[in-house]
Parts: sequence; C-alpha cells; structure tokens
Amino acid sequence: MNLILIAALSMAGLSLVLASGLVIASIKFAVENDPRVDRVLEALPGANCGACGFPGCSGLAKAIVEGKAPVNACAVGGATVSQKVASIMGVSDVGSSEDKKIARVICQGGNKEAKLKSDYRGVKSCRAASLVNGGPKACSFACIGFGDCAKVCPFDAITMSDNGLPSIDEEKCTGCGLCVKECPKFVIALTPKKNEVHVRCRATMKGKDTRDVCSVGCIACKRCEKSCPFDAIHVVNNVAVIDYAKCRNCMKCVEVCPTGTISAAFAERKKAVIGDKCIGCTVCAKNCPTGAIQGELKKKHEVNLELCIGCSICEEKCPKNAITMVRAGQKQESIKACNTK
Amino acid sequence: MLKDLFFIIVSTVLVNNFVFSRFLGHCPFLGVSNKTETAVGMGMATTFVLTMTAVAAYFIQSFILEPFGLTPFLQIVSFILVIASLVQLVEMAVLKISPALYNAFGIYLPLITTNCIVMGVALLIPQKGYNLIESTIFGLGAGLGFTLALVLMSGIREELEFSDVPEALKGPAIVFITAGLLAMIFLGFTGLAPL
Amino acid sequence: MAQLVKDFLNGLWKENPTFRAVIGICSALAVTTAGQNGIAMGLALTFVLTCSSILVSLLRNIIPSKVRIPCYIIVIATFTTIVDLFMKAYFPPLYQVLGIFIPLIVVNCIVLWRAEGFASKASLPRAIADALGMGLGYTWAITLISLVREVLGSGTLFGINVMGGATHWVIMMLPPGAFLVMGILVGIMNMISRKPVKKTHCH
Amino acid sequence: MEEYKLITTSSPHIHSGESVQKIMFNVAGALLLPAAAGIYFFGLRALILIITTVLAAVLTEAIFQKLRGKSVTIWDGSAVVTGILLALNLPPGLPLWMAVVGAAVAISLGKQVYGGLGMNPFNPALIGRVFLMISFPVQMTTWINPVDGTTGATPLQIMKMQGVSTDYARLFLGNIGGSMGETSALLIILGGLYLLYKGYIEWRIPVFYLGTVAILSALLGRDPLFELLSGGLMLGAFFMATDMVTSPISKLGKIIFGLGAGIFTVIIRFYGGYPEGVSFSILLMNAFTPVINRYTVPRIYGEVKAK
Amino acid sequence: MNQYMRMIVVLVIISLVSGGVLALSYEVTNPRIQEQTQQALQQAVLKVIPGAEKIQTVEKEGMTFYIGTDNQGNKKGIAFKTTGSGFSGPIEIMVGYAPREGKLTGIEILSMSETPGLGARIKEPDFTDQFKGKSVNDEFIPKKDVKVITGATISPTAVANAIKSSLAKVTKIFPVGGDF
Amino acid sequence: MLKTFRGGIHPPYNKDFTKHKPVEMAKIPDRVIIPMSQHVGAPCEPIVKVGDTVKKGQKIGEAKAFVSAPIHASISGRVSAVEPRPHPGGGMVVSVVIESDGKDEVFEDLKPPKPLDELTPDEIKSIIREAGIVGMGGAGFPTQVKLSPPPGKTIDTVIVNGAECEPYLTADHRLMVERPEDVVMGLEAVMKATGVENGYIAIEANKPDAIEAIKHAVEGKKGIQVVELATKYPQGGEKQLINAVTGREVPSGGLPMDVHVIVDNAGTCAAIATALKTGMPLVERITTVTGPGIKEPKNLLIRIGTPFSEIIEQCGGFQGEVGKVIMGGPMMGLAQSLLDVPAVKGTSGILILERKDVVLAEQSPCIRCAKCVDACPIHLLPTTLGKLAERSMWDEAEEYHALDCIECGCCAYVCPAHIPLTQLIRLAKNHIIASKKK
Repeated sequence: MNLILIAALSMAGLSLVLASGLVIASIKFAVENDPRVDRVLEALPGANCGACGFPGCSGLAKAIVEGKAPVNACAVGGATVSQKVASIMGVSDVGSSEDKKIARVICQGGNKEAKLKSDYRGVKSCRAASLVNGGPKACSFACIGFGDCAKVCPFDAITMSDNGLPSIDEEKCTGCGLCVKECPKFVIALTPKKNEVHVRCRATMKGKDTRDVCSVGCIACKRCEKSCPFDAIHVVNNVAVIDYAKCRNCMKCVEVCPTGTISAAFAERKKAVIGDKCIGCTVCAKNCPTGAIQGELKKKHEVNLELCIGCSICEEKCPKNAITMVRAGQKQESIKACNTK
Repeated sequence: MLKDLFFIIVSTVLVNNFVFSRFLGHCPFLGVSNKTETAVGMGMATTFVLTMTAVAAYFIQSFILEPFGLTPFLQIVSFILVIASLVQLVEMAVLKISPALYNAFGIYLPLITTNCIVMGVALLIPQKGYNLIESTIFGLGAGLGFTLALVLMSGIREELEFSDVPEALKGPAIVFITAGLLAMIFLGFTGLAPL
Repeated sequence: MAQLVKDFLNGLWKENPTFRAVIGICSALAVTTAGQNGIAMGLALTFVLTCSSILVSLLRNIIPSKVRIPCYIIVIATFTTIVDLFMKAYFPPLYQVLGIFIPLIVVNCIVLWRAEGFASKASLPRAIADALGMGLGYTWAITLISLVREVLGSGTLFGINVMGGATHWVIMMLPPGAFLVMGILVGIMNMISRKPVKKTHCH
Repeated sequence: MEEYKLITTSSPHIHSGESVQKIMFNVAGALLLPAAAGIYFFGLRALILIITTVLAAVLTEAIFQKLRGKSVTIWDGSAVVTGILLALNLPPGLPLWMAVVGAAVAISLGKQVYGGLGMNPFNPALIGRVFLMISFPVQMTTWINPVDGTTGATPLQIMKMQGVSTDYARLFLGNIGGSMGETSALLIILGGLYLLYKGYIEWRIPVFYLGTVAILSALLGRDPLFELLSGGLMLGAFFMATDMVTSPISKLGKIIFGLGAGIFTVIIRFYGGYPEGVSFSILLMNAFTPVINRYTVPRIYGEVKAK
Repeated sequence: MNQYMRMIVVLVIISLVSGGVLALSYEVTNPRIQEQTQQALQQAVLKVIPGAEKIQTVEKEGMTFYIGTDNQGNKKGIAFKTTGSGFSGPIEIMVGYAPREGKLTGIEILSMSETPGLGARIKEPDFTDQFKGKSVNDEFIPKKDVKVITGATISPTAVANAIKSSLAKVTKIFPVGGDF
Repeated sequence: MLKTFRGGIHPPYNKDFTKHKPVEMAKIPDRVIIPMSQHVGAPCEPIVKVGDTVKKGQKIGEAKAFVSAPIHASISGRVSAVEPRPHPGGGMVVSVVIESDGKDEVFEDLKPPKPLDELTPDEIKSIIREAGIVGMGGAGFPTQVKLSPPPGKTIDTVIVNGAECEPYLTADHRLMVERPEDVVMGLEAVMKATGVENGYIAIEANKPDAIEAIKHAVEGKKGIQVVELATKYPQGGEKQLINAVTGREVPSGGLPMDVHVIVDNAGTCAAIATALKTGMPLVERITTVTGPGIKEPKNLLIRIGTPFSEIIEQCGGFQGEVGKVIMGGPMMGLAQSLLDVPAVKGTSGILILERKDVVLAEQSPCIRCAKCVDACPIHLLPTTLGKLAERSMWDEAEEYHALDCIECGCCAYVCPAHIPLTQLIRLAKNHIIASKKK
C-alpha cells in the first residue's frame, strides 16, 4: 500500500511540475499566429501548381492573409474557392464565374497535316527542338508535338494524340495557364470556356506559303469573314481571328472554311426549339439572322432546322422564354423535356 | 576516462548506430530523409533533444526512481512524460527566442516526441549504468549517429530522384533496401571499440 | 456491424500499419528474428493498442484538447508498463529477446496514430474493432517478416528445422537482413495492390 | 527543298567517339590482368569461378530487365565488369552456388533495384561481396594457399592474429592466400596504369587512398609497405574506389573520397573486428558520395562569392 | 487561467491514477519476477557445478561467489560470473570451479550479442564442454589448448581470455587444493 | 608553356581542308536576301520599299536602338521583296530581297574618311557604327557598343581574338595570313577609340604562318603584342581568351568590360580597317566552306545575303549523301534545314557533313564519369544540369549556374553516354530566362 501511495504521489508531483512548467512557458513564450492561414490553405485546391505566382498553395495562403494577393488569386479553384477564401477573409468576392477560361490548342498541324523541313534528332522537348533551327516543322508556327504542355499540366488534362498533337480535356482543364506559358510556339491559348468556335491556326505567312507546308493552315481566303453574320471573324495579318465577345457559336464560318482550319463540334451544333409558351409575338422571326423562324402572328412559330445556325439570338429575344437551344446530337426526348419546362 | 567517452561516441555513431543496428528512430528516418536540408535540420533538432533527454533521464533515474524504488514500473511513464514536456518546452522556447532557429529545425521538434531513439536512449542509460557525463555523451552520440544515418540516406534519396526505380519499389521499399545496404556497410565496424 | 467489420479489416490489409502505412517499423525490424518473437511482439502491441483505444475512446469527451497528447501518452505508457511487467514475470525468455522493444511500444507510432487519429473520434465498439484490426495487421505482418528471416537465417520455422543441412544466411539474422526483407516485402505488397504506398506521417 | 532531307541537331555536331560500352570493355580488359594472376596461382577453379560470376551477373541483369519490360542492355559490358570484379573479390575455393548468389545480389540489389546502370549508389560487386561475407562468413574466410591448395590465412589475418609480416616479394607478385584477384599487386598496378593512361580512372582516388593508408600506417607504427601490398587495398584503390558511377564527380570530391576510404580502411584493419576493411570503406564512401557531391560543387569561372 | 488549471488538474489526476495502477500491478507481478530471476541464476549455477543441488551466496573481495552444495551439504564447487569483450559486445559467462581439484567444472554463456551462426556458437555445448575438467593452470590460448569455431576466432578468444584473467583473481581467493 | 585556361577539349581540328587555300572572291549572286536582324539587339527597320533601286554599300536597314547595327545592301540592284524569310538562326526574319543588276555599283555617298591619325575617338566610333560592324565570330554583338562602356567602367586592354578554335574553320586564319596589316589597323583603331595603350593579338599555336605574318605586321607598333596560345577548344571563347591572356576572370553574369577588357574578332578588326580605308560598310566577309560533304572546300569572300545554295554550288556542290549543313563550326554551329537561307555577318563558315559522318548514337544512362565536369571551361557540373533539365527542375538548374554556360559544346562532345548535355543546358537557360521575363 505504501508503495502505491509513493508511486501515485510521485507521478502526480512530476506531472504537476511539468504541466505547470508548460503552462508558464506557454504564457511566457506565447506567439501570435494567424489561424486564418491554415483555414485559407484548407480552402485552396492544394494542387501546388504555382499558376498564381506564389510558391505553392501555402505560399498563396500566406500572401492572401497578409493582403499581398487577392482572394480570387487562385485561377484553378475558380469561383467556389474564391468565395470560400473571401468568407474566411471576411471580404466580398470580386471574381465571377462567367468569364471562366480554359486552354485550347490553336494548331491542327499534326504529323499527318504538317510537313517537316528536317530530320530533328535530340532532346524530345518542344522548347529544346524549337531552339534548333526553329523546330523540325516546315511551318514555323506549328505545334512541335513533343508534349511539353502535357508534361507541365498539373491536372493531367492534356494528352498527346497519336497524330502528335495535344488534346485538352475541357472538363479537367482549370485554366491555370501553365501550358500556355510552356509552349514555345504559342499554340495554346486561354479562351472563354463558353466559346465553341476557334481558328486553329496562327500562321501569318501568305496563303500560298501556308498551303505549301500544312493542309489545315489558314490560307487567308476571307470566306469566313464574309459568312459571319455577327462580324465576329476577321482575317488579320494573313490569319483569321475570332472576336470571342461577338462570336455566338453559330458555326457559319466552320461551314465555309475550305481547309478545316476553323473547328467546332459541328455535329453538336445547337438548334432552336420553340416550346408551348410561344405566343406568336414574331420577335424571334424578326431577329433571326438567317430567317430560319417562320410563323404567323399569335401562332406558335416553327424553326426551319435546315436554316437555323444555333446563334441563340431568338432565345435571348423571346419575351416568354419559350425558346430553348438544344444540341443537335441530343435525343428527341430531351427536346420534349425542354419543351415542357 | 576520456577514452571511455571516446568509445561511447564511436560506439553510438558507428558500431551500434541507432538506426542501422539498434533499429530505433525509423519513422523520422523514413519520413524526413528525402532532402538533405531537412535531414540536417531534423538531425540537429534530434541531437539537441537527445542530449537534453539524456541529462534529464539521468536525474530522474538517480533522484526520483532509484531512491524510492520505483524504477521497474514508473520508468516508462515518467520518462515519456519528461520527454513530451521537454520537447514542447524546447519548441516554445526556440520559437520565442530565435525564430530563425525555429525555421531551421523547429518544425521537426513535434516529430521527436514519438522518435523512439529518444525513449530508447532514456531507457538505455540506467541499464548501462552511465554517470552524468557518460549519459550526456551517450545522448549526444546517439543524436550524431542518427544525423549521420539521416544525412547519408537523404543524399542517396536525392540521387534516387534521378533514378529509374521500379514502380513497385518506389517509396518506402527502396528506402528499406538502401537502409539494408547501409546497415550491411555499417556492420564493417563490428568489433570496433567493444563496449 | 458492417462498419465494424470494415474497421477491423482496414488494419488487416488496406491500411496495414507495417506494409501500407509503413509506421511503427522499429520493432517490426528489431525483434523479427524468429516466428514466435513476431507473434509475441504483435500480441503485446495489440494488447496495448486495444486497451489504450478503449480508454481514449471513453475519455474522448473529458480530456481537454490541449493536453490530449500528454494524456494519451500516459495512458499508453501505463498499459505498456503493465505488459512489460507481466512479460517479465511470466515469459522471461521471450522478454529477454524482445528486450527494450517492449517498453518502446510507448513510442510506437501505431498506438498514438490510432489513438489520436481514430479512437479519439470514434465510438467504443468502432475503436475496439479498429485497434484489433490494426494490432492483428501488425502481428501478421511482423510474423511474416520473422518467418522469412527465420527460415533463411537459421533454417527453422517456429523453431522446427525445415531446411535440412543447408547453409544458413547469417545476414538474415542481422540488421541488414531485416531491412532487405522488409523492403522486398513492401515491394511485393505494392505489386499485389498495384499501387505505390502513400507516405503517412507519424501522427 | 524536299530533295535535301537534312538532319538537324543541337550543337555540337561532332563527338569524341567515346562510349559507355568502350569504357566498360576496357575496364573488363584491365581486370583480366589480376584475373590472370588469380588463375595462375589458384588454377582452374579460379577460372571457373570467374566464368560463373560473369554468367550469373549477366543473366540476372537480363532477367531483371525482361521482367521490367525494359530493353536488355547486357552488351554494354557493365554486368561483365561487375561479374569479374566480384570473382576477384572472392576466395578461390568458394562454393559456386554462393558465387551465383553473390552475383545475383550484386546485380539485383546493388544495381537493378535502382534502375540499372549509372543509378546505383553503391558499387554492385562490393555489395555482392559484403553480402556474401556477412551471409557465409565461414566459406568467405576459408582461404586457399596458392599452388599447394591447402587452406590457410591471408597475410592480414596472420598479421592481426600473430603479428607476423609476410615477405614483400611474395606480396608483390601475389604468391599468397587471399581473394583470387587481390593477391598480385604487380598486375593490379599494371591494369590500373592502363586505365589511367586511357583516362578511364582518375588518379586522385587511388593516390589519395593509398597515400592515406600508407601515412596513417606509418604514424600508427605499422609497416606502410606491408599494409599497401596486402589485402584487397590495391584492387580496391584501382578498380573499385574509382568506379565512376559511385564516386564523386568533382576533383575535390575525389580527394575527399580517397582520404575517407583510407581512414576507414585503417580504422577497420587496425581496430575493427574484420581483418580487412577495404570493401566496407569503399561502400561507406559510396554512401557519402551524394553528400560530398553536394558540398564540393566547384567554384565556377567568374563566380563572385555570395555576400 | 481557468483553462490552464483544468489542463493541469486533468494531467495530474491521470498521472495519479496511472502511478497507482502501475504500483499495484508491480506488487502483483514482483514476487513472480524475483522468483524467475532467482531461478535463472540457480539454473546456471547448478549447470556449471555438477552434482550441486543448493546454492549459497558468498561475497568475497568485491566478488560474488555461488557455492554449490549437494543435498547432504557437501560443497561441490564454486561458481562466479565474469565478462569478456566479444566481437559485438560483452559476453557474460558463468564459470564453475572446483578448488580442490584445481579444475573447471563447466561454463555457461549467460548473455552475449555475437554474430548469429558464427560467434554465437560459443553458446553451443560443442564449445562450452571443452572447459569441463580443464585445469586452471592451462594456458587458455585459442587454437592451442582451446578449440575455436571455424570462421570465428574473436568470440572464443574473448571467452578464453575472460576466464583466464578472472581465474587469476579467483585462484588467489580460493587457492588450488584449498578448501572453501 | 603556352597560355591557356583550365578545362576544354582537343577535338580533331580538320583544318587541312582549307588552311592553305587563299581566299577566293565569290561570284556576285543574282539575288541576295538580307535579314534585318544579323546582330544581338533590336532588329533594324527596313528603309527601302519593293521596287527601289539600291547600290552596294547603301544603307537599307536603320538601327533605331542603341544596341543595334545598321544594315547595308551588298550588291546593286532592285528590291524585289521586303517580307519575313527564313533566317539561318532559325525562324522567320523580315528581310530585304535584292535582285542583282549585274553592275555591282558602289553607293556614291560613300567616301573614305580622314586618315586614322586625324580621327577623334568619337569619330572612329561613329564610323564603326555607321558601317554596321558587329562581332564576326558568330555572336554578332554590335562592335561600337563594346567601345562605349557606360560611365564608371574603364577599359585598359584590347584583345584581338585570332584563336579560331572551332575545328574546320580557317576564315580568320587566312585573313591573318593574307591581310595582317588590316587586322593590326583595326586593333589600332579600337585602341584609339577607347584610349587604351595595351593591345594583344592572340593566336592559337596551330597557325604558325598567321603568327608569323601578324608578328611581322606589328613590328614597330607601340603597345601591341602577339600572344601565342595553346591549341585547345574553346580557346577563342571570350571568357577563356581573357583568362588565358590577362589572367582575369569575367564575373558571372558580367561582360568583358567588367574586367576592363574589350575582345574583338580578327575579322571584325579587318572590317573596321576596310571601313576606315574605303568607307565601305560591312557587306562582305570571308567564309570557310568546308567539310567532308563538299566537293571543293574553299575560303570564299562572299557578299552578305548570298543564299547557302549558291555558295555550295560555287564549291562544286555536295559530295556523297549530305547529312548536315551547319552554319559555323562543328562545336557551336547551327544545323540548317533549308538551303535558301542567306549568309549573314556572323557566317564564319559553312560546314557540310556527310550522312555517314553524322553521329547519331543511342543515348545511354549517365555513368557519372565526370568527363563533362573536367571538360567544362566554366567549371560547371554539366551532368547535374542535364539531369535537372531532364526533370524540368529549372530553379535548381539556376542554382547550379546554368546561366553561366557558354554553350561551347565540350560536355556533349566528351559524353560517353551520348547525352545531349549542351542542348539540355540550353533548354534550361531558355526556361530560366523566360521565367525571369515574366
């Protein structure tokens, strides 16, 4: 019994001394630490991609708390993350998800389409190859195809196709822009996610020279320019350029492009579908740039699917929200479902 | 006397290196040996704590446990209590006194509580019957041996980043194999300065 | 119930402390020179782990979070000492072999890892299931290591001669053998589960 | 301009013509000198031992690479070098199956687990040797006397146990017990000089290694010449410490490597449990090599000291 | 401040309980542990003194001797511990000595950490049995009058040296031919 | 003991193809393509339009920036295009294309300036600038910029680089043998322009005839010394040359002027002499056309802008199956993919290798033999840099001084594993610089 008492008491004594020592120390050595850093860090995606310009997510978290970076500095996380960070920091979020951008490849000159000018041997890296006589491709603007972009992508969104071109998974792409910075030929660009039509060429040689080296290069024929109902595409410096603000994804230019330089998911082109709410006000018919909507006043209008280019002006103009844009590839049932919404 | 101390150092650093032949301290050995800089930091921090622990263990043993006959059953509890508090105390003190030092190795301090080298040293000191100076040297040697193991391993692991290690062996597996080879090499010191 | 089974199996394979999480390996390497050592060490750890988990789970709402680590450590140390004393009393030859590694259960990462990471947040039955799973996961893992080393190093299996007069590989009884066997086994486990181990930290 | 399909590469456009294969086969060639000594003194069994380890090493390499689905590179000669080196480090009377185990361990654990040629931190042949030494201490320390084939001790063992030295001439020519390739200092030096001449080894490592051992021996009151000529020191200094893959890259690093190996060799020889410390010392310095490399980055041209 | 007090109190209580519980389990196990230790020692002593059944502990000149007697109380021999420094650590040896005959009655290796399969074979009877009946005046030189183990010379040498040097002391306390 | 530096290699020199062949005047080409960027610094702006008639020596590209050099027509004729054209340095560069009228008339405004003795330093500098003279060893740094150190920097030594350490090339060699007095005059002009008393002409020992000729030419000139250098590559590298001649080390990231030195190529000095004697700007240069893949190796005096195809034709065309066409020497030259690129101010040679001579060995793993470390004249660790570059570890590469690499090619030349070390380091440099610009 005696031993138990001694043991218990010595233990108690020891822990009393140590615990008090710790308490005193923690009071004496107290150091202010901003707990918000940890919380911000937790809110960030944690990919450590460095796209924000700070050393990893923890660097950004520190910078945000210290006020050196805005709450929406993380492009990768997008709106959800910036909202979370904003709430931690107690400020209102300034970013919006509307103008979300993703990376797209603006060259289609793969192994099949673009000619080579020399037999390049050496480091299999686009940048390294571009330093050797401008790269092996005869078109000096063409994608070199060694996949530097795929290597640098922190989200595994880029894969190299068998044809030697990168393909970007639009769902995985966060728009961090690392591939854009990495590409020595500048054939990857950040473009608004909502835009579906892109000119996939940036060769500024004369049309003839372009045709000599690549079967899918822009030859500056200007047919797209003429066909565009919205004045959204122009040939500048021998290459077509789309004004993304004006482009309505109508794919008219895609139809006329002789070389297939302008690309879009043509099979999935949207079509207008007029639902039962239509009161026949004719606003849509008046605004349709192709005259694809017909109908009499006060009667439900009809869309001529042959003519409809999917520009969605009618959808916007319709005062009754009776028009829905539906992908051509989608099934009839879903169109019906839209009809009854 | 001096010779004894020298033998203790040689023994703990080379012959009976705590990592390679006594099997202690493997968690941090695996965890923080991927970069030489962190390895040096962790080694320094551990050596520091080890030396202090050795002293503390000596005092607890000779002034509390021994006199009251508590050794057989209170040794473990009291030592771990002391180590945990010591580590925390050191951490707080370093953070306050020298933030630069804290940045250098302070972040490793919390990891040391569960580093079994510390506990191992504390338990071995009474077993070996060392006096105060010997205990201190023993703690110091154990720390240096640990640092040596950590630094060697981190150097090799940094090189491994440039190697083409088979997929299945990546991570801890190749570290174990490398540690095995290192342990094999350290066996070359057996018989040195017998203790 | 299904949850309990899942918790139990987790430690046996998916998060096996030795082969998958790769923690608490000091003892896994040190004492694994013979099959019975592996089993004894494993059971000792399982006992400490289970008892500590029970207590930690029970006390999880009482202990202030700031001193929880010291409290857990004291709990663990207490049970470790009990194992230590009982082993000394009833299995002295085993105690001599396992030596310092019995007291060192107190700093074995597995125990604190489960106490802090699981038991302190889980209900009593789940804590027990997890502790048993982890403990037995550790036990089978180190027994496997022990057997490989024992067969190659001394030609016996649980003390029974199985290799005839074949030359023993002394290295298997020594530290390098432990590391090499461990490394190769972890590699094999990776091959089986086709996924490299993700590093877990000590706590 | 399609009629000219020109090749483009980055500069330079010419090459010295040196290749890894060439280096390896030259080293293998130089190793044949001490190997010849071994065969001369220990007879056919030595030849068989060499063939066994070489075959086992090459085969292990091929199997490992096949299993990993990599291209088999046994023709680069590195496995052959490892095989010969290992054989030279074994007692001539070692059971052949042990030699096979040694070669397999050398190539698999010493080299292929790290990804193969150029990535191994340790000298594979020495890994094989030390592995055998620790696994089978009895067989690995059963030495055969040359010519008569009886078992006996090596000069270093005789020195350690009985304090008796051996005649210099016998040490120099190799008419002594020991590993099959380490007995003849003469032929080892010749082989080493050949490699030095070809530029495949660096003089700093052997010179500083041997120098350190000689000076420390003299300081500690031993016969430096005896220490230099006996045991595996010569073989180690010329053929194993100089292994490109596992020694430091900078000149200063090489000096440190030689010094360190010398110091450890002396420590183990004079105070350690093993009579010989060359293998352990070189492997230990191999382990130090990454650290040495890190701290001996040469001062570059025009580098201004950081303030 | 309150929060700190609670921290201290909880810690102290847990320590208090822990101390108590441990002391209790110690009291439970202690007799058994003592018994085990005693038994182990006795076994070793009895093994090196053939015919002995009982042990008597004697302290002389700083050394502990265990005098073995048979059931009739006849002294059969003395046992004492000695330590040699082996290949990888100390070797603890129990030595049995019969002063009247001036011979060893046997040795037993109590603890050692020699290389398994090599130096560790000093534990095997093949090695230990050779000391049975060996004269204390022998040279104890390995490979001469002490058989060694193939491949390992250091460990047997350590054992032989340890015995030889301790005998020098012991034979002064208990001279050959004398009583004890 | 000849002066030299630490590191470097001894490649086969192969200068026998052309070393004894006197410089020949090339035919005046039917058409020249003159890129508006032939130098380090800002490109020139073309000041002629399609349809304009120009004469030899007439300025056609204006240098607007300080670090730039004007560009002149090299033949007389009509401008037929001003548009991007392939450049031997890679990529497309705006170029002026001139169709020859066959008359080769000299621009009438050009007049010889006053004799050198009567010119002030500023006048010399402006003549050099107006003549569009740039470093003719290959890099093309505008010479006048070198001569105008910013305030606070002093110059005490001028070195003429006559090392020509690149294998195969003999353009400078022949120049020094045939026109030694021009080289010396150029040096004197530079010394006068910068007020320096100390001038060296450094020549590798493998050109004894050039040393002889230059020694003869400097006889009696004050402050000018001829330095004989050991034959070793890259002896002609600016930093190595300065180190060998003066023992000074250009600080990392610095310029020769930081150690008070100006280095000018022998060809540059001759061009200065021409401008001073005749007023003719830099419109022609000596180019060595050589290599096993060409029928008649020659040293040609060519007009700037002559297409490679025409130069090759004048040397008898290809021999055997052509493998590589390289502008410059084999160590640092640029492999060409198109033969309609023009020769520029820095085209010191055109090297043709047969397909069978092109080394295309498989890369094998690095065996850490450290041959590259011994060869590097900057004492870098090329093997480490290569490994870092292969794994895109640019920050670490910068710590290991990737930016100090002079891309001399020694490391890749000696590498037994055939690792393209030089290219990897160049890649790392490019990355580091790109990320700094951000």
